[in-house]
Amino acid sequence: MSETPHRDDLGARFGMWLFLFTELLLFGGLFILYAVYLARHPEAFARAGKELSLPFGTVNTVVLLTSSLLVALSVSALQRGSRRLCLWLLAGTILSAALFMVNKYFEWSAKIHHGIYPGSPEMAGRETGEGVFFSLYYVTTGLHGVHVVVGALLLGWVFVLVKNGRVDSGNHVLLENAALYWHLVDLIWIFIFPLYYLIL
Amino acid sequence: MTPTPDTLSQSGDRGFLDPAVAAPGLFGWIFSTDHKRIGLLYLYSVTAFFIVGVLLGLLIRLELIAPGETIVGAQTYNALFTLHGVVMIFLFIIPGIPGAFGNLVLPIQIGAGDVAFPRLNLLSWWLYAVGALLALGSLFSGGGPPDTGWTFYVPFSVQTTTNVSLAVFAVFLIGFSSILTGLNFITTIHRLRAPGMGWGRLPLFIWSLYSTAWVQILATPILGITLVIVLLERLLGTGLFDPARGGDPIMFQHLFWIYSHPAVYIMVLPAMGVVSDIIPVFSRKPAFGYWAIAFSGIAIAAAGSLVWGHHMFTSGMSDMAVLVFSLLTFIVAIPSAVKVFNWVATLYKGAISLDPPMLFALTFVFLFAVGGLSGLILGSAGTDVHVHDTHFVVGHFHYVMFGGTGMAFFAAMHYWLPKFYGRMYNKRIATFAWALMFVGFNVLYFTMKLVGLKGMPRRYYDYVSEFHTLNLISTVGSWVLGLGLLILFVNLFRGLMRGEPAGPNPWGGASLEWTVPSPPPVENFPEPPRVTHGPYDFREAGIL
Amino acid sequence: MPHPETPHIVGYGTFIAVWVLLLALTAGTVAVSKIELGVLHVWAALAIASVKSALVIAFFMHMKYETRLFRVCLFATLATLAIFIGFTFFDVLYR
Amino acid sequence: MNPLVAPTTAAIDPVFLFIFGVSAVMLLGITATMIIFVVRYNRSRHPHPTSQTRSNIPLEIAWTVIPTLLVLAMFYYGWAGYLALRNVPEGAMEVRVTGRMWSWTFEYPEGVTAERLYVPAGRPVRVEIHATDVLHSFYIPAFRVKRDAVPGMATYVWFTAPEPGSYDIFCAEYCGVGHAAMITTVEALPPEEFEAWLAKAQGGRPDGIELLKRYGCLGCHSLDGTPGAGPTFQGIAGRQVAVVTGGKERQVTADRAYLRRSIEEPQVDLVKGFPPIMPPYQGQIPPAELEAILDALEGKGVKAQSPDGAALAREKGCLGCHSTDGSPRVGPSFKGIFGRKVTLLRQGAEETLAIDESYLERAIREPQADLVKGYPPVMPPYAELSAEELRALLDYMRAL
Ligand code: HEA
Ligand code: HEA
Ligand code: CUA
Ligand SMILES: [Cu+2]
Repeated sequence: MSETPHRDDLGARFGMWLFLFTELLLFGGLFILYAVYLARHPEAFARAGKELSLPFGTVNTVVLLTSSLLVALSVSALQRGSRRLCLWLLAGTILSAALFMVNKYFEWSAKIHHGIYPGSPEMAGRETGEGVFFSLYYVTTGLHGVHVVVGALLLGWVFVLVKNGRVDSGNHVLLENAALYWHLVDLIWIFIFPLYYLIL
Repeated sequence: MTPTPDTLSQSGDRGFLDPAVAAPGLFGWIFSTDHKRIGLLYLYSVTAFFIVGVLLGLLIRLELIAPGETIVGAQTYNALFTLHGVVMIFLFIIPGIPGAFGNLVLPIQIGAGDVAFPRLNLLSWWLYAVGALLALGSLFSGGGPPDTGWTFYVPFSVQTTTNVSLAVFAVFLIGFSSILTGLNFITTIHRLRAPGMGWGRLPLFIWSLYSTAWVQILATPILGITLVIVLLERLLGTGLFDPARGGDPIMFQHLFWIYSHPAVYIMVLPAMGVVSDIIPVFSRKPAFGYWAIAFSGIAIAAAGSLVWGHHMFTSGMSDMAVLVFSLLTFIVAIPSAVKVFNWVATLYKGAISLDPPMLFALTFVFLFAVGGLSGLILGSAGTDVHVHDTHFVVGHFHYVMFGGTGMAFFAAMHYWLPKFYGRMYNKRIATFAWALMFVGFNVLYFTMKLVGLKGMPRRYYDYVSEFHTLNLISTVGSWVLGLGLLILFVNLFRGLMRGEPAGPNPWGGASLEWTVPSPPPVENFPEPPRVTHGPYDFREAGIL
Repeated sequence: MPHPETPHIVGYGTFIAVWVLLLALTAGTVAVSKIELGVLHVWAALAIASVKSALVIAFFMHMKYETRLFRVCLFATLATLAIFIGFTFFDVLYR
Repeated sequence: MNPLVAPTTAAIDPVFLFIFGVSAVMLLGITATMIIFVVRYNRSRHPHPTSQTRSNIPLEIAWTVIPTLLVLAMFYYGWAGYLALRNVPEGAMEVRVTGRMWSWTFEYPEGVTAERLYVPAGRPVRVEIHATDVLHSFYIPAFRVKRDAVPGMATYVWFTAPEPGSYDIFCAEYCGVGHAAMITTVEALPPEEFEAWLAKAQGGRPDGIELLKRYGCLGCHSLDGTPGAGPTFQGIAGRQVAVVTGGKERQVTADRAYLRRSIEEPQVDLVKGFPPIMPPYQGQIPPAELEAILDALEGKGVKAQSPDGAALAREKGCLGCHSTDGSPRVGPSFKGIFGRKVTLLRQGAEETLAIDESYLERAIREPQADLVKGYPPVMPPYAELSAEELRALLDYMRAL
């Protein structure tokens, strides 16, 4: 494949940021809906929000924040030339991602087990605002979950590249970009957490 | 696969088109990361879909030639205009100028070897191609061709049993492709300008692509998420737009138009860029009000993101929102007016030649003005109530989209394709085709506005008899337009394949693309150019 | 023309300090959610979330060390999103 | 202003004229300038540009400011026009319209329903718009009014028909295969004719017993002789009643005049043995309904007729897709439908059967279950039809 002759790390990071902007607006669409429906059914949202498991949410917040720290550290580590440390930190990040998804799995299955999912007989009997809340909850956390998986795959790929030396202390923009993507996943969760788990 | 300087010199005057510079056969195209080859890929696919859309338009007009069922029944008609709209909007006009001409000329105009992310660029085309095939596939699979209109309004789009899900998914992919193109262009413009290519020396086409790209990046994701929700509504019944379950169907319209209004500026801004580039060249005069044109593009992009509600004046939205969106809609018309005045002023005391590109560019100005001024009727709340969802709106958007962007697309074809094929078409035949199209166009679409004023709703396959005469005239106009189009394409095709050699600078342009051979070599410039004058400094470029 | 750049390397200590701060803020939001604040509550939660995300963006995502262009673009994006949400409320609040 | 133009039209048309006028001037100006420049400075006549001017700030300001003022004026007139469409005059008559796939139904407060919008000419009408399934849009071109019908939400338009006549109503929001057939009319009648129409439409239509229930009469008065807070209605007409009128006791025969007075002004004659608690209904019950109630009390109350299949087929929009003359349209024709052989797609497999009642019932109530080969799967389900309505529809099809 023909590549541009020079390397432009700043350009690559800038491109990644632009991509993150589109991701922000992708979730932005859901936040618009959230805002509107919260304004319309405040009580129902508060009631339904209480049913989400605060421990699960808090643990997952801590897991994601920590993973964000690990991947940020891994960038610094690679820049300083400590490849082994970088690999360990990356492994830690991916492990956190897995942990997050396992948590999410249990959380979702508990909800579904209680008959809380779109179109369930249980939801049919409740006030409509609660149904909207849970539908939004599933769509938002579902989309976020997809991003967690994609981010983890991306980090896994970069892990391999770091391991076989294709990404190193002199050429680390791929790692930086993967890390940026991962931070975005964290960033979105920072808003999901209070809006869904801590509401009123 | 990187061409060595060696293979280049052998490739001679066929430049990037030489089969020797790429993988053999089709693969040399569909896997090439050369921005020019990707540009041509876009050109071919976009033109192909334009022809598909045009044939669908012809069928629509035939059905409307008389009241009652003429050639197709209601259900087929609904599929026809849905497809016509989806193909024209998502497969032709949105990717059209940026995908084809943006890719072809953007890197050369700023003195770069390629875009910032060539492989991502190829991925954009692939997403577009797969999305387009899926969209066509929705015709032949599942519950039959989608019948929602290109606007996919809920609750109908959630309830209908036709193949909406696949079509929606296809549009999602194409949206993603559009985002990647925008991202690529912004980065390229920021990072890859040649030495001396300051912001003030960017051709206005680049400025327009730049403002377009921001709209693509910031608005398209909203369409993406909206379509995902429609899919989930259909597949899982999430109920987010279902009033019976606490949702609100009007929220769909907000989300849809938050994208789709800015999208009309994605369609027209690059077209304005083309025109801003062509008029100075054929007048031998610098663009009048360079900065006014450049910044009004940004202003359109910015203000255009604030007016989406004007599609919803009768939707049941609050009157307060009607007030705000109507006011802002009028504000967004001002930068367009500024552009028009600057274009006209550029002509003043020039040395004007009416070669086909110029003819199409000036036609753009006229037809866009007609369409844009009818947009003012739509932006005014009181009058929009009457003409909303009538053929007046259909007339409006064909004037701005076909008369505007479509004509600019033809202008760009006649302006830049000789550069990329190295051959010239027959200018007299092109002028003749233009004349037919100009007449046909106005007969076709002006009558549509009239019949809309009389109250004929859109998306009607059958209508009351008082609308008959105007519809008949309109259909006849479509034949004249179609004939002109046919001649235009045949003439271009013949010229580009077998015409006279065009030479590097057939029109006397002063921007960078005219300094390289036609067709340009793979790496565009043997060594990075130093830019010493602006894109319209004809004197400094030695043209005058 | 892009110049070869020397990356700005952020120290481990900075990152860890930011992380501690983030955890503290998380504890903060959970605590605040227990207090009765009514509607203010959503705003309080959003304010804390904004501070947290500012920290993540500035340090973890190196925004503090990038050129001004990055910040301008980020601002434009956030402003756009804010407008999309805000303008929708011209309908929702007055219907 | 011309009295024969609807007020809404009179509010909007000048705005059209204003914007068109400004636009025409601008367009002609720009086009003429363009043409003059192209001719005057054509390269054949003017081979070298005589100016290389790049900008002119005063000009730029002028052509920013002037359009701004023009569009602000347009905005203002447009908004004023819009307000005229939104502010309903006092005393407007109320009609409720419901859009469904693919027909409109109008309901009057008097309990009358109709497929056309009958209105008295010259009187403002406020139409409250509802939808049952998807979006529709209620559009009367002649009066320049339009508003979407949104499920789960009430919207409205108002208009005054200036003179008797018939005006088109279209559905302007795309709603599926019958969208173009979702047409009806405003029938503006002279006021007296309108009253007559209303009375006729009510003629027997409002079921007196139904009305007694609706107005809450049956809370105190029984129909079967059981005593309540008020005298029973059973055999009330012609009964001898002891009443206290102005403090004096007397015997009266419960004739129509007496009954009417007891409903409108119950405090005039108080029936002995019952507490004087009945509220007066004067002015609360429209005359036609009052007559229906009196008819019912007198025992000749006309029961609502069994539903009319032909009317139903029209009202529910069936005829938008199904013909009555054997020609296939969007859906199979109704004519000769009984016994016809159809090929169905059931869970992907084809199956042929002869059409009978049970099949038709299913095809109407849950059309997605069996798809008829050769027709698009677009029919909406009509699960809400009552058994009698369904029967009437089937009888109507059989009789075609
Ligand atoms: C290329 C695409 C394009 C462009 C550029 C525009 C440009 C504009 N559009 Fe258009 N529009 C569409 C494509 C486009 N539109 C489509 C596709 C739809 C229908 C969607 C659907 O429902 O399917 C639509 C529908 C639409 C509506 C909704 C109608 C309805 O459904 O009821 C409205 C309402 O305000 C509107 C307004 C405008 C305005 C004010 C402009 C302005 O930007 C125009 C500005 C231009 C000028 C004003 C002319 C040039 C200036 C002069 C000649 C100088 C003199 C000027 C002044 C004095 C001001 N458009
Ligand atoms: C760029 C966008 C674009 C373009 C170029 C066109 C081009 C055309 N459109 Fe387009 N149209 C849309 C975008 C576009 N359209 C959109 C977005 C909608 C809304 C869809 C919706 O409601 O969801 C729409 C809807 C729409 C309608 C409204 C349908 C309805 O609401 O009921 C009609 C009706 O006439 C129509 C007609 C045409 C015609 C006749 C052409 C002409 O281009 C066609 C000219 C060509 C021909 C007439 C045939 C070609 C002929 C030859 C090649 C050979 C010569 C032939 C002869 C001599 C016969 N279009
Ligand atoms: Cu109902 Cu269109
Ligand atoms: Cu718009």
